[in-house]
Amino acid sequence: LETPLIFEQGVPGRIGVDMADPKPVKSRLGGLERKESVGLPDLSEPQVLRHFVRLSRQNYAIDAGFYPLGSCTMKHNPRINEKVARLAGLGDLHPMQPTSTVQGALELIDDLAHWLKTITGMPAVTMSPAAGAHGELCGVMAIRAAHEANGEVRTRILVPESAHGTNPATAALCGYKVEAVPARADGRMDLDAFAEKLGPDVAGVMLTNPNTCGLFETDVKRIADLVHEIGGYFYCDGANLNAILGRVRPGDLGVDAMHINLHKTFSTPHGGGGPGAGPVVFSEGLAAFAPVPYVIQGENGFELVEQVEGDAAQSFGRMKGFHGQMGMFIRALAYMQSHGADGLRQIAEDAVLNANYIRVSLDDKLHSSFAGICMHEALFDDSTLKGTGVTTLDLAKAMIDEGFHPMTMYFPLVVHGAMLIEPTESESRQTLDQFIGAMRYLLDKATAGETDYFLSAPHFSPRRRLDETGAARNPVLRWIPDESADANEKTSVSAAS
Amino acid sequence: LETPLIFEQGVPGRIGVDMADPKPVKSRLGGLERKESVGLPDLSEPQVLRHFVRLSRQNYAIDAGFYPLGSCTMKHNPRINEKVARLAGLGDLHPMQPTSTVQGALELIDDLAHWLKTITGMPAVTMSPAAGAHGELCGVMAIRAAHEANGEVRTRILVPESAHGTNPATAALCGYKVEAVPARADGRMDLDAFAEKLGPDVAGVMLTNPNTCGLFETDVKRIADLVHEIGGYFYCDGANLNAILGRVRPGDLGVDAMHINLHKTFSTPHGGGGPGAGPVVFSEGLAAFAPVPYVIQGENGFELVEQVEGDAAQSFGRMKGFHGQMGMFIRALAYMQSHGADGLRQIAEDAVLNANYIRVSLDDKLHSSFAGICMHEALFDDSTLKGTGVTTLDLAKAMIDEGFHPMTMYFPLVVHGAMLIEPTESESRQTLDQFIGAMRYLLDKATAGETDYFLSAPHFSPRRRLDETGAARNPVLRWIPDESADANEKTSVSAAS
Amino acid sequence: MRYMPHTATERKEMLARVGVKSIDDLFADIPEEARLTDLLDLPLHESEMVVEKNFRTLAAKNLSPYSTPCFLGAGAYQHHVPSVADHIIQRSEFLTAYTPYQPEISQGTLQALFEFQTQVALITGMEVANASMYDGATSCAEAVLMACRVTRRKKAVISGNLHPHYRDVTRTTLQFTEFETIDLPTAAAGIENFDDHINSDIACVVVQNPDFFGRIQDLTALADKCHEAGVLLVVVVNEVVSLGAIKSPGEMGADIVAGEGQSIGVPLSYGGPYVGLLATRQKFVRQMPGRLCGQTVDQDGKRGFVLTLSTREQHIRREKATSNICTNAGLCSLAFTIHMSLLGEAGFTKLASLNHSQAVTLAEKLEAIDGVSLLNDTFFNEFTLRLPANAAEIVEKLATKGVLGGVPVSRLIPKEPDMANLLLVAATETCSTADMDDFVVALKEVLGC
Amino acid sequence: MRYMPHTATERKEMLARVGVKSIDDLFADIPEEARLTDLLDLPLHESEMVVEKNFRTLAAKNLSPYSTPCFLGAGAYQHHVPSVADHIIQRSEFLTAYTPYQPEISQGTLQALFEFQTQVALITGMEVANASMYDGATSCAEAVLMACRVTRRKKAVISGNLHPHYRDVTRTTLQFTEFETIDLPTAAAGIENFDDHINSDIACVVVQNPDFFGRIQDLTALADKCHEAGVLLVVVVNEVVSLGAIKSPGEMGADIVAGEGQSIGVPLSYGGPYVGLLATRQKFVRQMPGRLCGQTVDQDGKRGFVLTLSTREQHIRREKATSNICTNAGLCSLAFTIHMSLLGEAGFTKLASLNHSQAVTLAEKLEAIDGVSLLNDTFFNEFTLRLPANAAEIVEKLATKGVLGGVPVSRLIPKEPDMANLLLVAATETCSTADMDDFVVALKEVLGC
Repeated sequence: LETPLIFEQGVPGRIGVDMADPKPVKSRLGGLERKESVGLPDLSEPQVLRHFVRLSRQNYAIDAGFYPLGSCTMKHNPRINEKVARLAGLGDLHPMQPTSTVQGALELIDDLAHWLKTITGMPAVTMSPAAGAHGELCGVMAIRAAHEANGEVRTRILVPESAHGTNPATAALCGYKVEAVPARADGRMDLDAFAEKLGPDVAGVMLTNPNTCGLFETDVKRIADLVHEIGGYFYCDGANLNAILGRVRPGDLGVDAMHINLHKTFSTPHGGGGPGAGPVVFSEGLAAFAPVPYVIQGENGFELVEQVEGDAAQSFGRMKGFHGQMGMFIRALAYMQSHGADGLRQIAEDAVLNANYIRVSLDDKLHSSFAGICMHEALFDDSTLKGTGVTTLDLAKAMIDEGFHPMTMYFPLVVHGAMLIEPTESESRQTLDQFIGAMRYLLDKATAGETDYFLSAPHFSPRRRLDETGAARNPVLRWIPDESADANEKTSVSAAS
Repeated sequence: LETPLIFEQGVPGRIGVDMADPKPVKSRLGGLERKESVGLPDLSEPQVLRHFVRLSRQNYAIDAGFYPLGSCTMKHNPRINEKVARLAGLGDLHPMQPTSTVQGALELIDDLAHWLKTITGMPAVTMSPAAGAHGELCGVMAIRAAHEANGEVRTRILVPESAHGTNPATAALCGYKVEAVPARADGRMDLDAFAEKLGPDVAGVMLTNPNTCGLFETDVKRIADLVHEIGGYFYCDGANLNAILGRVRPGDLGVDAMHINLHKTFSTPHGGGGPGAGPVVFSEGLAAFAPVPYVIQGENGFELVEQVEGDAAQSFGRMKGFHGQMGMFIRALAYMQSHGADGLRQIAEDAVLNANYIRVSLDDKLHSSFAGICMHEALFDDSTLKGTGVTTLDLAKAMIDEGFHPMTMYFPLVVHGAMLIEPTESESRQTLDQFIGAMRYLLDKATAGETDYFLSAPHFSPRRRLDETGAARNPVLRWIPDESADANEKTSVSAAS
Repeated sequence: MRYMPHTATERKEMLARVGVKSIDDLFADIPEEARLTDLLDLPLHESEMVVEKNFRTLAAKNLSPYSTPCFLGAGAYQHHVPSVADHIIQRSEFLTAYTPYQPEISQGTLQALFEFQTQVALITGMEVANASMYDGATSCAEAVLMACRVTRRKKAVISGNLHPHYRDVTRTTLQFTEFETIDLPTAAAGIENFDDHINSDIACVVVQNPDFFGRIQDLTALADKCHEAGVLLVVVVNEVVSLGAIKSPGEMGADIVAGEGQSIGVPLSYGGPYVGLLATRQKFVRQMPGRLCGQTVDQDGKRGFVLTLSTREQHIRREKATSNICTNAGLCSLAFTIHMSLLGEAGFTKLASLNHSQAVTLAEKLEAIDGVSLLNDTFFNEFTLRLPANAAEIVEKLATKGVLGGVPVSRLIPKEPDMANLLLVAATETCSTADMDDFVVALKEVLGC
Repeated sequence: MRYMPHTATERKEMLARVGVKSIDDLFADIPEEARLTDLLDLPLHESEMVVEKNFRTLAAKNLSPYSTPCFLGAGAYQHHVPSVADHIIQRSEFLTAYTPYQPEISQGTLQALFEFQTQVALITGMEVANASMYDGATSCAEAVLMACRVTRRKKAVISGNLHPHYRDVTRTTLQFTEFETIDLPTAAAGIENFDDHINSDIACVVVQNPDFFGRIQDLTALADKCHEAGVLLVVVVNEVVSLGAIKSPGEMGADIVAGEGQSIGVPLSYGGPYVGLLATRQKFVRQMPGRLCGQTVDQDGKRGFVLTLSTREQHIRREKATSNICTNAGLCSLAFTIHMSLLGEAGFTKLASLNHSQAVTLAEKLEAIDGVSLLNDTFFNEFTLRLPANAAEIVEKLATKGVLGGVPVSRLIPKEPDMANLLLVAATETCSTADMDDFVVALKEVLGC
């Protein structure tokens, strides 16, 4: 049975939520009553429930199988985190309650801040940003605010070629000209090229470390020193923090600002695209420029600094309504407490071990883009597929039929037909072996010339390949009532009458 | 990917639950430490979660689609009921707390009792029974206890042919000889045959009403009168109470005892086979014989009568540990409050309307076993399939491929190749039409001679037809370690090495 | 109303299709004098919001043992249930499925039952187990009925130290059958001697381990004596966690094990629903009550599972069935299976050690109080205290101090003066040291020492 | 540790396969002087049981608005979220999926987003909507950036009665771009006049409806004026339930609607995560930030959905992207979609009426108190009171009486003496009459009348 749109299932007069009848009152709407109908369909509760249960069954998910999307850190999402996030007194607090009535909430935020600062070895953290990219924006704004406070106008920011697209987009939003720094043959940023581009008009560098090739930037301290020498700041994209938890603190590498994706490293669920949370840790030099609000300990317990004034006068402003993604803070802190100092270190070790295990188990069949040990993800290019007529995309789609979510494809851009595989620490060796077995099976099939099999993959998924070009050429971004009349007709044709 | 047994996935040394290390203490186990290993597999939490998520995806469920199992009342299971059953202070109460600390729980039980008594028009109710069959046992025990208290020895109990198998099984457990009463051509119990079998040695009658043919026993009051005349009791199987809620009260029909399946009529979830709950309502004549415990209102609030003594001296005993299926009481009461007096009546009306809608929409293609209006379920026989080589079973299996759960098959036994279809009130007309359309499509296919299609159905389910005969001939009721060694080997073969 | 999809128009159209004029026509078979015309005398329907508030109000009138030191046992035990278990049992596919009568689309439920049966067999040390019973007490009664069928004998000897609810349920269940129970007197102070009761008339001896008072016994000799006389030994286990620390009933020679599985995966929920365990020897399987799930293959040769041996059951055998039971504790057994899978060998045995060490720690603290002594030398996670005053009254006083300080034996065995001062006290992994200390302080205050 | 499956043996074997001697060899690229040898100075791992207790302890230090009369609004509103919504978003397949980059196995997420986009377009009266933003405030900032791109103008006029957080976020977001905001002063007492600020330099005028103080305005004339000058009208909606009762922004002529969707489906959760709404005209869609889900067909011709127009986005366009956003409020938008589906036309409009009637009822009760007056004549479910004393102090006193009696305007607009006595008060379907009466009594007590 196909699942029609919710709009194609309504019958006027049904209700899915019972509520009291409004008391008749004298309207205060000032004559601005809505007279147009909204156009929403009316359904009963069981219909809505069934609709979304059915939709869900068309999704792949970590809970259902291995999801080795490189750079996305698709690890186990513990259910206890969901449970505590819903406790009465946590999940139901209003953001504008008097702070005297939310001391537990503020303590929680303060406690999470302590964990984040300790893990990164940085003296300050802001909890405002709603996501990784939002955290980047926060970090680079702090950098620009710091330069401005110093009376300096700097115009350029350096970003390695392999960076996430958000890095240049963020720099642009802060008014900086983005300059790409090429990679060396070993997959790290080219230090010489970097040094050459440095100058007094450079505001800073945005470096992902471990980088998007899954490699640790061995020159990181030199990079930090160089950028500091010219008075710039070192922004570190913390997307890959998972790989180094408890093994090295970014603060010890000269980092000035780094966002932390709570939804990656600390396992708040990805939720099909969000919500995330991207707290940013700062060095002493940048801390004063952090956005409001933040929590402080006052005489009568915890307090919230919500305005740019007084102690917060240097703050660059506000990034978000209210106080950040509290729901995600709860989950992340529960995750951290569950791991502790010992578990956090084990995360990094097992994540890196798993990636290297995959790397060596596939590198006779696939070409590792860069030699040697990788960190938490293994990067391959498509040279094995050369001449087979099978692309990275085709291979990925064939993996769907094997019961796996595909790896990240065509990213980073510095590698041809890239396949970036991040297993994370929560996967067992048995699962890795199954994945490796499936990859080897398909690679053999591809090199044996069974091209058509790949071109038509996937075969067993809820949908086969979708026409993405058509979707972009003629965007249909919402349901249009006229089409539904047809759909309803179709439904009734298939039924008896 | 197939889902191996949990026992085939363990590796010693893993842990799925962290806990504190036991403090070293002087053992008080008296030297009886377990020395044998238990033989359980060790897994991590994400493995266990994924295992059961995958298993779940091999199940059909109400939330995923239409589930018209006759006599099972597979209606919508509201989520608010699950939520309130888990509230702190309800879901976590210990059954042996002092009653002073559980006044809310006792009030809840008392409140539910009030609803059940009002709905059935009966003066008393016991909450002990854990399921419908357990409720039957409770009811018939009360009948026997009443006869014994009266110094009477009665040996027979009358049960219509069309009864659920639990009825005769229950009567047998109470030491009664079961005598079957045949049905008339109109699907009701044969009143003459019944009257003939009555006598001073008859303890009572067990009648399902509406009966398992989906029909209301039109002679019910006469039946009650006749059984009362000979000093017997009228036990009513309440499995089909859903059909008459708010339209008639069993107490007004002369019923002396009736169990209520909270998991059917009041929607506590079936849960793949339980838990259920089967409170029993009693007439004045039987009330004194009800089992312990029960709730009374005392001077200091609600109290529990837990022992057979004092007021409860006539009680026939105790049926269950503690105080009944509290978790189910909570859900059932939430369901009742959500419906109210108006909604309960609407349930019966819509359930009966839906069944009749199906009946008339299929009766040109299928043979209705009995003429005229039905109650909450429509009963057909297999005469349409005669000569096609397709059986009721084959048709049912083909419905699986159409995306529906099959109807109840081969029950009641009084109809050849019975198909008993119970849509319930929570299904929309659109869903009924889809189901009707699919049935008609398949019936046309069957009569057109496409027999093979049916014999090999289902084609698209997680498993195809299973060898049930083999399973019963050589019962394998548990996993045996030796077989697992093979299975593990198989797993590693499919993986790389 | 939110759960019912029909609109007034649809109802009208559907009635027309059915060929009747009004909804009343569909209820014409009901005797006219009994037909209800008015609504029942009950409140009208409520919104979800109000229903939720109603239950929050009721919950607020109870003292949650989660929020206070709790040492209650007597057949139900507070344990930490991993969040994964409760999450999974709420998945639509498990929650809203029926009994797996269509195995092709019920493999999830069936495989889980097969895993449950295996786990129960493993922990009890038995060969096979069924797919669960209502609870421990009903499982005990069914075990006795089964023993009578197996031995074709009619009398069951019931230990005086079996949980009183189990005794009562067994007696009640058998009272109208051809079978009978011989109920031995309570023996709080010592080990029972069954010798006089074992003979060729007896179907089984039923004994609980640890017993109602918490005492652990080696049943091996008893098993041997039973077997010599063709009597089956039924062992009841009411705290299933104990099986991780104590020699299993199977190893001691049990023929049938009846147990309460609540401790693993199932919330306290004021006494139900719980999950009854029933395990036995392979050779008795056709006399077993309840559902059984068996392994088989489908027509493509793939391993699969089905409900099996249903010829034992009421829907086939009717009055000749092994039992009238037609439901099991499905979701509770699933929760048990998930929790047990999370524990595994390492976790299950560690949980048992931890419970024992908690109980020993608490016993030592309580024993040290003046006038308080321990009734039993051996115990697992629950023991019986002899107090210098009426236990029921002390428990009430403790409750006013926010301590749920055990179960007075007199609540379950009333009117026996010997029992009046006895208090059952349990300690599991959920008690903190602070909880124990609160208990000690409160008890001292109440005892005035 | 329960989340990591490897055993010591497996780790050893895996290291051997990798070809290194120890785990340290895998971290050799880290500069030696920075490598950590000791564990971080943080507690060791905890059991799930202890973690749960820790959070219960924290929760107990807060006053839950669920358990007390609550009249807080100011951009976040207490509503009853149907249990179905929270149940569905916890389903593994929604909770633990990533952004739907592989549409073949992500149709669940994608179709839900398509339904979300349609619902947002319908309620706002706009042609199209995106797949959600972080929250209302960031959505407002993105709307302004978008307006600047669409018009190729650089100045945005911001209403003084826009929620202060939205103003701050917009100003902060624009501060380092080539664009700038013109922030009008707060106009608590009256309707703003934008005439002087509308000219051909201006990209957009941003105005909230109902405004921060609760006042409802007809923006039709303003829209006309804007359009004459080539200026876009950005309408901010921060209580989305109001759209069920008030003429939609689209009908009034809005070009972009930025909204906060929290009221539908999303728990208060102390301020986040919420769900930002962004809707506009079809012709501006290529300048829209954030994700968009579009309808298409698969190779078998079946309808399906994909993320589309990604050429706008950072992972393709990098520094030329319409925004740096690469995540949305996925689960929150799903909860919104479910709740809105449950409401439907009938429920959404009834919920809006009910909210309005609650607020009017409360306003009438409060107005009747001596010294208390209503600042605004028109309102939906929130209004501003002028009190005879400092509102912040009164709110603190009310809190000690267990009443969460509104938000003092000074918390959001500090240091303006005019604002000191103003109190924002909201009433939704969740307040009972008893709650309202408690509020009235408490306020009278606090005011000493």
